[in-house]
Order: sequence, then structure tokens, then C-alpha cells
Amino acid sequence: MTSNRRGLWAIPGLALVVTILAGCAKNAPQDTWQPAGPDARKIDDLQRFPFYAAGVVGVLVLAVVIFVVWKYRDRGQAIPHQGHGNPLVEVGTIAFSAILLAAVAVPTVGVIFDLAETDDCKMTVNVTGQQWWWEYSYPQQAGIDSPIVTSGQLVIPTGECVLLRLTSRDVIHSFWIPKLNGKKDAVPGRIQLLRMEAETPGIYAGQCSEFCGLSHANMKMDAVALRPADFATWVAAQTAPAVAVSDQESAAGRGEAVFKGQCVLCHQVNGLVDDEGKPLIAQADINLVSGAAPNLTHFMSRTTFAGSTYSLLTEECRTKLMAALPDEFGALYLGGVESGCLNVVELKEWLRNAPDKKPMYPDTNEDGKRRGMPALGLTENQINDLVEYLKTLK
Amino acid sequence: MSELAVDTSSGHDSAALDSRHDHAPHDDHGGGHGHYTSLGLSNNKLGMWLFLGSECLLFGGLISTYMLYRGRTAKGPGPNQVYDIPFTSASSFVLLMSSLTMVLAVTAAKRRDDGNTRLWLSVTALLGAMFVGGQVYEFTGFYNEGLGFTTSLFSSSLYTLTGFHGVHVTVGIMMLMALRGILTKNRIVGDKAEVVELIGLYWHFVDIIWIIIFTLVYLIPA
Amino acid sequence: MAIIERPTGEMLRGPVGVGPRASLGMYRRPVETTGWRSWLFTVDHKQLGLMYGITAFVFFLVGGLEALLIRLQLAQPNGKVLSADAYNQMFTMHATTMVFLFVMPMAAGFANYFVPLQVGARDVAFPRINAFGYWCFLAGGLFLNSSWLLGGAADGGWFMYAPNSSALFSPSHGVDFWALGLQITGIASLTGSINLIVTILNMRAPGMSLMKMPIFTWMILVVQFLLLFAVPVITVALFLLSFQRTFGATFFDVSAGADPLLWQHLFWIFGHPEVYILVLPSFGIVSEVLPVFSRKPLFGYPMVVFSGAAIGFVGWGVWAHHMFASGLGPVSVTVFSLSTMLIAIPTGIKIINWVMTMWGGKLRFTTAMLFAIGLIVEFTIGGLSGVTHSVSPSDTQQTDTYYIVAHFHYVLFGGAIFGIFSGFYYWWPKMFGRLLDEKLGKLNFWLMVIGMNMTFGPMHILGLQGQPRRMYRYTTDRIGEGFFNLKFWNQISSLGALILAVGIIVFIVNVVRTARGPANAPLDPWDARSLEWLTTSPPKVHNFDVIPTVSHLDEFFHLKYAENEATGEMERVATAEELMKIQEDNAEQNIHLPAPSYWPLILALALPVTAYGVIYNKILIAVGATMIVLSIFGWALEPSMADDSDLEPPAPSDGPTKELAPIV
Amino acid sequence: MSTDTVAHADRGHADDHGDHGDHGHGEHVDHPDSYYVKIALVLAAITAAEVALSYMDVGAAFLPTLLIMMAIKFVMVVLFFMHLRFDSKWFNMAFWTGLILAILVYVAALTTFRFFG
Ligand code: HEA
Ligand code: HEA
Ligand code: HEC
Ligand code: CUA
Ligand SMILES: [Cu+2]
Repeated sequence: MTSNRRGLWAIPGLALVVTILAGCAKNAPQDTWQPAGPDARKIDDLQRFPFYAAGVVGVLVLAVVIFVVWKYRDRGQAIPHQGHGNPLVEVGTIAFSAILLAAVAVPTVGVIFDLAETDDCKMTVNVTGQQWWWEYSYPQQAGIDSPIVTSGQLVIPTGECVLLRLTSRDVIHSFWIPKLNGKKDAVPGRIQLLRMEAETPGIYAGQCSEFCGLSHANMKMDAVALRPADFATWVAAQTAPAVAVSDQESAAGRGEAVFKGQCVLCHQVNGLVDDEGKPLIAQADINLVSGAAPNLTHFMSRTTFAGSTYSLLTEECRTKLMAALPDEFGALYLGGVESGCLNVVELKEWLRNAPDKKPMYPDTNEDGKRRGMPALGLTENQINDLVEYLKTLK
Repeated sequence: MSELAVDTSSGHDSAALDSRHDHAPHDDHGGGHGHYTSLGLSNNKLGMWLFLGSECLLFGGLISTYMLYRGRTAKGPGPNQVYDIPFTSASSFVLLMSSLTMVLAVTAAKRRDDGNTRLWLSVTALLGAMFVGGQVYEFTGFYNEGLGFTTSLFSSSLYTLTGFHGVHVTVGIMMLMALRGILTKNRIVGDKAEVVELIGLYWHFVDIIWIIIFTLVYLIPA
Repeated sequence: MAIIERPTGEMLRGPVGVGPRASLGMYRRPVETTGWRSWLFTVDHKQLGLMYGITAFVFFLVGGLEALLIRLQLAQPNGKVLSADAYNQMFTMHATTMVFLFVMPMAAGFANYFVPLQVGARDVAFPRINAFGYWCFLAGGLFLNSSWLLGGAADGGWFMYAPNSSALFSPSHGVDFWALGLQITGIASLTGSINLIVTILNMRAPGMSLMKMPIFTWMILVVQFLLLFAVPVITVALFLLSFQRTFGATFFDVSAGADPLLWQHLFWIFGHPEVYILVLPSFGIVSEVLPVFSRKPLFGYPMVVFSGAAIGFVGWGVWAHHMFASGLGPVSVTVFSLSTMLIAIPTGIKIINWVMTMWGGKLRFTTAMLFAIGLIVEFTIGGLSGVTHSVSPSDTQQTDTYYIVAHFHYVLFGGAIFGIFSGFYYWWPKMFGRLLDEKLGKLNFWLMVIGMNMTFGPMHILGLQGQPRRMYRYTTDRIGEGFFNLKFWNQISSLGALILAVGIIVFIVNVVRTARGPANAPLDPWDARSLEWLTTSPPKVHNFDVIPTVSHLDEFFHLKYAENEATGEMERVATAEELMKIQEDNAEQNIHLPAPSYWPLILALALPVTAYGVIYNKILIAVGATMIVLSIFGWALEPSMADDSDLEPPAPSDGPTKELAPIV
Repeated sequence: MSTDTVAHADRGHADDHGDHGDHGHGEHVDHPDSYYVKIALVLAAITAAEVALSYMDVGAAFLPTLLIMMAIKFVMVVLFFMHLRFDSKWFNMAFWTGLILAILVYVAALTTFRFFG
């Protein structure tokens, strides 16, 4: 049975390798073993012991099995005594397991309640999931004097706890930034709380982790942590309305026209006015099942789009941003999408035929509503103009 | 469930063991039916009791759903508007009494008193029918007051719960009538008293479920 | 059905003085004992057991094929094999098929075949209901899968969370098929559980007290109780779902004020007991196999029984560990976290007792034994990752990632499936009188061990690296670099799936080759310990010529071996052949077995008809309903025995039982 | 299930001879119809009390009293009409297990919805 032994070794070996190596992964955007905030760290500290204990128990069981298999293989010995066992062994197992589990259980309870604590979080953000993107709305509060609505990237200040108030406009989603905290479901009709705190500036990847239909795989998000000062700058920029394009004849101007014609059906751009100068309010509620589409007022202040599935930045600009040191990061991110950096190709593809870039249900259902952005049959010129217009939404 | 119960009318499903009557060492334990069984119990009765145990979780789920949703009446009328306690009390009383007549049928059957067995079976079926009739009447009333099945969570869960119960009663009535018919035809061999008993168990269960529904759903205000 | 029962004096006894004629009811019972009819109308537990097994295995191949497509899609970033929509249907049906159409019915097959044999009975308590159960399972399974051809299968994941399952978010009929199909297979499980519980409790051979019962039978008993109480819960959930989708109720419609968590609770109250329903039969099988090939009794039999019952019991108090991220509040989370950890203890006892069973034994590494040992190891790995889930804060990092997928494939494939394959190799000679080829068997085993660890091992890494489950694609921008590169591990996993496939094809080849070969298996090839071996292989239609009277746990072994007072060693005192001879010499006469019946089949067929009606048109519902009522009456009114003239040649009504043909 | 229960079960049928061998222990107790009529009257009385109660205002006592009366009715029907009081412990096991399990599980589930207070 030598092959037997070798074959079986592989198994817990692997389990062990995983648990040990998982800690030291390079550039692993969603590694659950690399906490970057106090909440995630609490979890990480808690889980190391059970993982290693499990590894040990696993190896133990395997070792015993292999020993028995080898020692008691049929060598022609006599039929063994038909003994029915020895309760001590079972008592021993119970005791051993009970002790091990108690050692796991006690700290677990503590952490459960620590993570449920919310009083120490000064700032709150309403996080709303819908098929298949996240919307963040910052209510008026200390440091934010008028509400902010954005999507895809959750921007938070470093070094303080932000309280996320999670809910959903359609089905259940789940908000998860592995390096900052565990996940919490966004359940329609409920508001559930989740702590978020990042220690150092940077972009922390996350992904919707409750199956939410067709494009669940394309419902991603980032948490972007900025130093408090930078965060204040960001807030200031976001609270300002979009500046209307001065020259109607320019490409951007033509794009704005198209936008007013088509896109406002769903997309809000604060400060956009119609010909009578009345503010244009998006009618997403009558056009979409979820009743919402991303607010594009400061579209170019983000670096991803379509549920953070695609990068607004070209490859090299993106790598530059990702590689930025904590001190450089803030400025770089606040710079937004420099015209040279815009990932024009995919943005155009999106405008040409969004459902092709991201599976959605763009056709209207019986009560005339869609789930996702339809292909709008725009001409190439219109698309070019729109891109020019979108560039102005800094 | 009628499979299990009526099954025994052809009392053969445990026939597999008959031969034991002659050969099993426990010969004398077999008793009149020649069925040796490990627990000395009737397969059919044990099966019925297990089924009733299982039904507890079925109705438990439906009742919990109602309990969770009874307050959520949307725009529609709520419990306190629609319920007519006196009427429901009456029909509850009818169902309760049908339990009594069912017992009487069972004892009669055990006495091999065919006449009374038939009588009480019929009466039980009749009372059951009255109850179901009452439900139908009651629900039409609700409906006219604007409480459709889809009106609100309250209405959906109420109709689902009471509907399931109503279906159980109806099945019971069918079983009672089938048995009644079989009896006149004298078609059963074996122990018909047990069939009566089995249907009795089922019938009483339907009754106790109503005992709960009556209190939790009707008497306790939302 | 080979034996037609005859009227006997005592069946005609009683005050109602009716003669045999009048007692025959309205409709004749079928008497075919060969050809396709004998399969359609059989009520024989062994025949039904085989039918369960064969059907389930076909569904295993279907579910496996779906799995292969999943792995193919994930072998590359931005896989193009399946569309997002097709992928979602694929994993939903993969899980549904594997859980409800393979593992559960396969266990039901083993239970049907071997429980009556192990307890020394001639059939189950309610043979017709048994047949009805099988046809429900088949009807439900075909109904479910017919959705592939009728506008797409269910696409909500196997736990079908609301509100994503509502018509607004899942417009195709897939979810309707899913809900109604599972409702139908649920009937099979419920009737089956009642049937087996009664059989086990009430039809044991004389002298077989509960604590002398074979351990497999014990585990089946526990499982049937779990089914008895768990099935009604999902029945409620499925009804609510169907009523919402079909009649416009709003049970999970948030805009109407509903709470989507209601579904989660109902599903998982069923769902967690369900996972033990899946694994305990396999625990039972290996608890039979290990002693046989260690030539020792099961170590601490009472503890294994007790821990099995304990697992079943505690299993009811942990369901919310599937909802740690749903927002239950810290108190509930704590409670369910702790109760979940508790379950590790009884399961640990089982593992230890299995190891101790081998300890000091005389081990023979047959394929059956290898699979049993494989189960100990692989299941432990899965169980341990389960314990890491039970630490709810870290579960919030794990839930809905591939780490969970790794966990449950280790417990399901390394637990349930390994046990089932162990059972195949162990009981094949009993069922078919043929031994599966051991060389191919070992190849089969090693391919499956290597394959499963390659497939599911990497999923631990993928999950801890944050790859969520149920993603039809993963993109290059987040797959990371170096050792933890997601693409690499996904490819290993996909490769492993192919190896698994080869392993399973090897098994199929083995089966085909064995079927071609001669039926020359010895009567007692493994020197086994329990009663099912105290009859011919395949067993006689009436199982035992003489119902044995039991005096030991492992009765069959103790008939063969006795301890030599002098040396204190076990010595053989009889061979299986000799024991068989004794049986045949005092064979009982006049054995009554239930006759075949049309009604189980007809009644079961009525259900999918009704179900199609619910989806497509109301008239069909009426048709189905009438079919149901009629067949129930037919069922009730059919005679308890065949008409004399049904027998060939017609027998005098007082004659002894007439055997028409040996069982297939 | 411990061994001695089993032993008992075996005795259980061992002393169950005679015509009703497979009817458990119940057959030895045979009640006159009047017995059941009395029980029915009690049940009717309790029902009446329940209804009456639901019309008057007894404050906090209301819910518990109502539930207790419900439980009494339930148990009486099970024990006497369904004969469980006199019947085999296996039947008791089958039924009460289901009932108690149902209560525990569903009450726990409702609790997580903060249903009680
Ligand atoms: C065969 C089926 C099976 C079995 C037996 C188990 C067994 C266990 N499972 Fe698993 N589980 C599933 C099937 C199964 N599970 C499935 C299908 C899912 C996913 C459903 C879905 O989301 O799709 C799931 C999901 C699942 C979750 C939810 C994860 C999530 O979605 O977030 C959790 C959480 O606690 C969990 C825990 C456990 C535990 C603690 C055990 C324990 O019973 C394990 C006990 C065994 C051992 C511990 C090993 C042996 C013991 C010893 C060697 C003794 C010494 C050990 C110690 C003292 C630790 N399981
Ligand atoms: C008993 C249950 C069981 C079993 C046996 C399996 C077996 C397998 N599962 Fe399964 N799986 C689940 C239960 C099971 N699974 C569940 C419950 C889920 C969750 C679904 C959800 O999220 O809703 C899941 C999800 C799941 C996923 C995650 C999907 C996702 O989240 O996106 C994956 C991905 O790799 C996977 C893979 C596999 C593989 C490769 C096998 C392999 O072991 C399969 C091995 C079998 C074969 C390879 C078949 C061999 C047959 C042939 C080669 C055909 C030959 C044909 C003829 C000869 C005619 N499964
Ligand atoms: C019927 C509604 C609808 C219309 C009309 C519409 N969109 Fe969209 N749009 C959406 C939805 C919904 C999304 C989110 C899709 C997703 O990420 O899942 C979206 C996403 C986007 C995004 C990505 C935003 C982000 O931050 O992720 C851009 C850019 C965009 N739309 C531009 C446009 C433009 C330009 C037009 C007009 C030419 C337009 N949309 C018309 C519904 C609409
Ligand atoms: Cu949103 Cu998955
Ligand atoms: Cu579970």
C-alpha cells in the first residue's frame, strides 16, 4: 500500500499549505488573509487559530489512518479478537474536541459583538445595491454640507470608522471588501449596518457576493480610502454641480444635447437644465425595475464603470494608480481621469451596446421597465460626441 | 394520505409476513391476524402516526408564515375588520363535535357494530361537510369585503393556511365516504375496525390543527 | 413480482363472512413476472431498489456533465463556453440534480434493497407505496429536466433565494419547474421515510433488538426521521413560491411588505438536515464495510449509533449558519455559531471509531475498503473546513466564496459519493451475483481520489483569495499574481474534473465488463457479517427461505465463527454454503408476497400531468386531479390477491403458493 | 434509544397476546361512549370560555390564558380521542417528536424576526 500512503499525503499537505501561505500572497486584490483595516484584522486574528488547529487535526487524523493502514494490513495474522471497543477512546475524543472547540468559541463570541458595535462610527453612507451595480449616497452630515450620490467606488476617509447602511432596490446583494471587513447582505426592505475602516490610502477591491441574477459576476465595487484632507477635497468636488458646456457647437456640446435627449431618461447629471432652463431630473423610476441608474454628475472622478467591471483608465494609467505609494495616491486619484488616460475603447463599446459588454435584460417587461442599460442605437458620431461630453463631467 | 389509510382495506400490505404465522418461533405473538411484528404494533397505525408527526411541521410552517405576516394588510382590510368570531366559533364547534362522532364510529367498529359504525361515519362526514361549507361561505364573505387572495400578505397567508386545512378536511370527508361505501358493499376483508381507526386518527388531527388555528388566527387580535 | 399470494384462511376470517371471490375487489392485479411489465408494476423492494439506483446513476452522469461544463467555462478568464444565463442554469441544475436526483435516491435505492434484507424481512411495510415513491422520483426528475427543452431551466441557485426567484426577476418557467419538480420528488421522500421507518421498527426478525440492528439500517433509520420532519418544511416553502409565481401571492415580494429572509429560514430549516440526509447513509455503508475488511466488529457500535442520532438531532439547531451574512443580529449569530461547533463532536466520534475499528484488525484493501478509508480522510478535511465556517466572523469572509464550494464538495464527494461507491463495490456481488473487477476498481478509486483533490482542493485557495461562487466568469484584472493566481488554480481544478470524469468512466467500463462476464461470485465473497448475506446472490424473491432468529449483532458472522475456548481465537464453524443449505432444507412453504399493482405508476404519472397543468393550462390540472382521485380509488379497491385464473396454470384456491418465475 | 427501552419494547409485544396483538397496549382499555361524550362536553365548554374571553378585557392575562386553554383542548383530543394516552409509546414518540420539533424550530425562526416583543 505504499502508493496509498503517498497518495493520501497530498491532501492535508495542501490544506496546510493553503492556510500558511495564504497570509503572504502578492498582489492578491481580494485576499481574505491580508487585512487592511481594524475590523478585517479582528477577523483575521480570530481565524488563525481555528485554521491552524484544523490543519493539525487533519494531519493527525491522516497520520493515524496511514499508520493503521500500514501496521494492520493483512499479513496473515489470526482473526483478531472480536472486541467491541473501549469507551475511554470516545470520552477522550469528546473531551479533546470539546476543549478545542471551547478555545475557538470564546473569542468568537467576543468578535461577533465587537463587529456589531456601531456607536463609534461618526460618518455614515447609504449603500444601495441593484442589478448590477452599487450606489453610494452620502447624507448631509459633519463635513458634508450637501448630499452626494455616486456609484461603483465607495470613497471613505482613512483612520475613521464609516458606517454603511446597506439596502437593495431589487434582489439580495452582498457588500464585501475583503481587506476591510466581512460581507453583509443588502436585503431589500431592510437596512443593515456594516463597519468600514481603512488604515492606509488606496483602492480596496470587492465584489457582490450574494447571487443576484444574470450579471452577478459583473457586480463589483471598490472602496477608495483617502487621507482626511484629500477626502474633504473630494467631498467639495462632488457637492459641486456639473458645469454646463459653454460651446453648443463643440463636440461636447453636441454630446450634451444627445445626453439630454436620451440619457436623462435614466441618468441624473446635477445642474443639467433643459432649454427652458428647468433642471432635468432623470426618470429612472419609470424606466428601470430598480428605479435607478448611476448618477453621472462626476463620472470622470471615478476610475471604473459599469459596476466596476471595466476600468475608465487605460492600462498604464491604471497600473500607475494601483502602484502609487500611500502618499502619492490621494493626489493621483483626485486628479480623476486625465484626458490621456481615458479608456475610450471600452467606454465607446459600452455606449454602442451595453448589454454586449455586460449581460443585462435591456428589453422592457410588461410594465415597460428594463433591467440594465439598453443598446441605444447611437451613431458613431453621437458616441464620439457623448464621450467628449462625459469627459467634461469631472 | 388516503393511500396509507384505505390501503389497509385490502389489508395485504403486511401480508408479506403471514407465513411467519406458521413458522416464526414467536408464533403465538402473532395474534388473530397472524402478523408477527417486532413491536407488536400495526404497520398502518405506526405509519399514520409518523405521517401525523410530519404534518406538524407542515402546518407549523404555514402557521408561522401567517403569524409573521398577519399584521401586513397593505391597503386591504385587516383581521379585525373581516373576522366574524361568532360564526367561526359555530363552525369550530361543528368540527369539534365531528371528532366526537368519529370516536363513536371507531368504538362501534371495534364492537363490530356495523350499523352504528355506518351511522357515525356518515354523521362525521356530514359535520365535516358543514364545516367546509361554512369556510366557503366565510371566505366569500371576506372576498366581498375586498380581501382577495392577493390583496395583502395577510390575506395570502390566511387563505393559504386555512386553505391547506380545508383541503385536509375535504380529503378526510372523501375517505369517510369511501369507507362508508366500502362497508355497505362488504368488500373489505381483514380488520376494518382498524381502517376506521386510521381515518379517525387523521380526522382528529385535522381537528386539533383547527383548535390551534381558531385560537391563534381568529381569537388573538393582530 | 415472482410470487402471487393466495387467499388464506385467516385473511378471510372475521364477522363479515365473505368468500374469496367477493374479497377480490374490483380490478384484477397484474401478474406479469417477466418483461417490461414486471418492471412497471412491480412492488418488490429489490427490484425497486435497483430501479432507484440505476435511475439515480443516470442523473449522476447528467449532473456531472453539467459540472464539467461549469469547469470548462471557468478554465479560462472570461470563459466563452457558456453564456451568463446558461451558466446560471447550469450550476442551479447541477446542484439540484446531484442532491435531489442522485445522492438522495441513490441512498433510497440502497435502503430499499438492503434494509429489508438486513432486518430479515420479506419486503417493506408498504410495498405499493414503495413503488409509488420510485415513480414519483422518476416523474419529478424527468419533469425537472424537461425544463431544459421548455424555455430554460431554473437559474436562481439551488437555494433559490427570494426575491430573485420571483417572476419579475426570473421570468422563464424554470423556477416553476424547479418548485413543482422538487414537490413531486418530495412526495417520494416522505412516503419512503414512513415506509422505511415502519419497516425498520416493526418488521425486524425475531430477536433483533434495536441494538442488534446492522449499523447501516440504523443510519437509514436516522435519515428517514430527518426526511420525515424536513420534507414538510421545504414543501411549505415550495408552495409559497409556487403560489407567488402562479397565483400572484406576495410572500416574498418586498414591495408588498414581505421579508425575503422568510424563504431563507424555511429553506435552511430543511436544508441543513438535508446535508446530513445526504451523508449519513454513506456513513452507514462505510460502517458496514470497515468491520468486514478489518475482520473486527465496529468499534463502539453503541457510540456510532448514538452519535448518528445526535448528529441528526443537533442538525435541527444549526440552520442559520447559512445566514451569517444575512443580518440576523449578533445574538442569533452567536447561538447558531456555537450550536454549529457542537456538531463537530458527534461527527468526530464517528471518525475516531472508524479508525479504531481498523486498529488491531486484519485489513484487506479491496476497492470497497479503499473507498471507505478515502471517506474517512476526505470527509475529515471537509468537516474541518466546516468548523472554520462555524466561526461566524470568519464565515463572513468565506460565505459565498469558493471556500464554501470546497467545503461542501469535500463532504459531499469525499463523504456521500465515496460511501456510495464503497457500497457499489461491496454489495455488487449481492445484487448481481457478479464481482466487480478489482483492478479496474482500484484504478477507479485512485483516479477519483486524485481527481477530487485536484478539483476541490484548489477551491480552498480560490475562496480564501476572494473568488465568489456562482460567477460565470472571472476577469484578468483581479486574478492576482504569483502562487495565488486565480487563473492557475482554476485550471488545476478544471483539470481535476476531467480526471474525475475518467475515473467515473472507468467505473462504467467496469460495470459493463462485469455484466458481460459470468455470474460466478461466491456466496460470501467478503466473509461478511450481516444478514443480507444469509441468502442467495441475487437474493431469492422472498429473501429468506427461513426468517432467521437473531441472537447477535453481526449475526451472520457469529453463525460462521465461534471463539475457541482453549486458544481464545475465532475459528470458523460453518461456511456460508452450509448455512444456505440449512435454510433451503427447512424452507418455509406458502409464503405470501404482495402482488404487483398498476396504481402506483398511474398515480405517480398523474402528478407531472397536474404540474404541467399548473404551468401551462388549467384543463390539464383537472385531468391530473381526476387521474389522482381515480387511481387512489383503484388503489383502495384492488384485491389483496390475484385471481386464481391469473395464475399459470390456474391453481386451486387452497393450494400452496405458486412460484411463476425467478426474479430478474 | 438505549438497549433497555428495546428490551421493554420486546416485552411490549411479548405480553400483547390475543386477538388484538398488533394494537399495542390500547386495546385493554375500552371506554363506554359516555366517556367520550363527557370529554366532548369539556372541550365544548373550554371553547365557549375561549370565545367569551376574547370578548372581555382581562389585560395581560389574556394571551397566556387563551394559549393554555388551546393547549388543554389540543392535548385532550390527542390523549383521549386519538387514544394516545393508552396507546404504544412508539406512537407517542412519533407524534410528540414531530410536534415539539415543530414548536422549537419555528419559535426559534420567528424569534430571529424579532417577532416576540
Ligand atoms: C454532506 C453534507 C455536509 C456535511 C456533512 C456538512 C458538515 C458540516 N458543515 Fe456544511 N455545508 C454543506 C454540506 C455539508 N456540511 C453544504 C452543501 C453547504 C453549502 C450550501 C450552499 O451554500 O450551497 C454547507 C455549508 C456550510 C456552512 C455555511 C457556509 C456559508 O455558506 O457561509 C457552514 C457554516 O457553519 C457549515 C458547517 C458545517 C459543519 C460545522 C459541519 C460538521 O458536521 C462537520 C463535522 C466534522 C468534522 C469536524 C471532522 C471530523 C471531526 C474530528 C476529526 C474531530 C476533531 C475535530 C474538531 C474538534 C474540530 N457548512
Ligand atoms: C452531491 C452533490 C454534488 C456533487 C457530487 C458535485 C460534483 C461536482 N461539482 Fe458541484 N455542486 C454541488 C453539489 C455537488 N457537486 C452543489 C450543492 C453546488 C452549489 C450550487 C449552487 O451554488 O447553487 C455545486 C456547485 C459546484 C460548483 C460551483 C459553481 C459556482 O458556484 O459557480 C462547481 C465548480 O467547479 C462544481 C463542480 C463540481 C464538479 C467538478 C463535480 C464533480 O465531482 C463531478 C464528477 C462527475 C462527473 C465528471 C461526471 C462523469 C460523467 C461523464 C464523464 C459523462 C459520461 C457520459 C456517459 C458515459 C453517457 N459544483
Ligand atoms: C433605460 C435606462 C438607461 C438609459 C436610457 C441609459 N442608461 Fe446608462 N446606464 C443604465 C444603467 C441601469 C446602468 C448601470 C449598468 C450596470 O453597471 O449594471 C448604466 C450605466 C451607465 C454608465 C456607467 C456608469 C457607472 O458609473 O458605472 C455610463 C457611463 C452610462 N450608463 C452612460 C449612458 C449614456 C451616455 C446614455 C445615453 C446615450 C445612457 N447611459 C442611457 C441605464 C440607462
Ligand atoms: Cu449583486 Cu450579486
Ligand atoms: Cu448547514
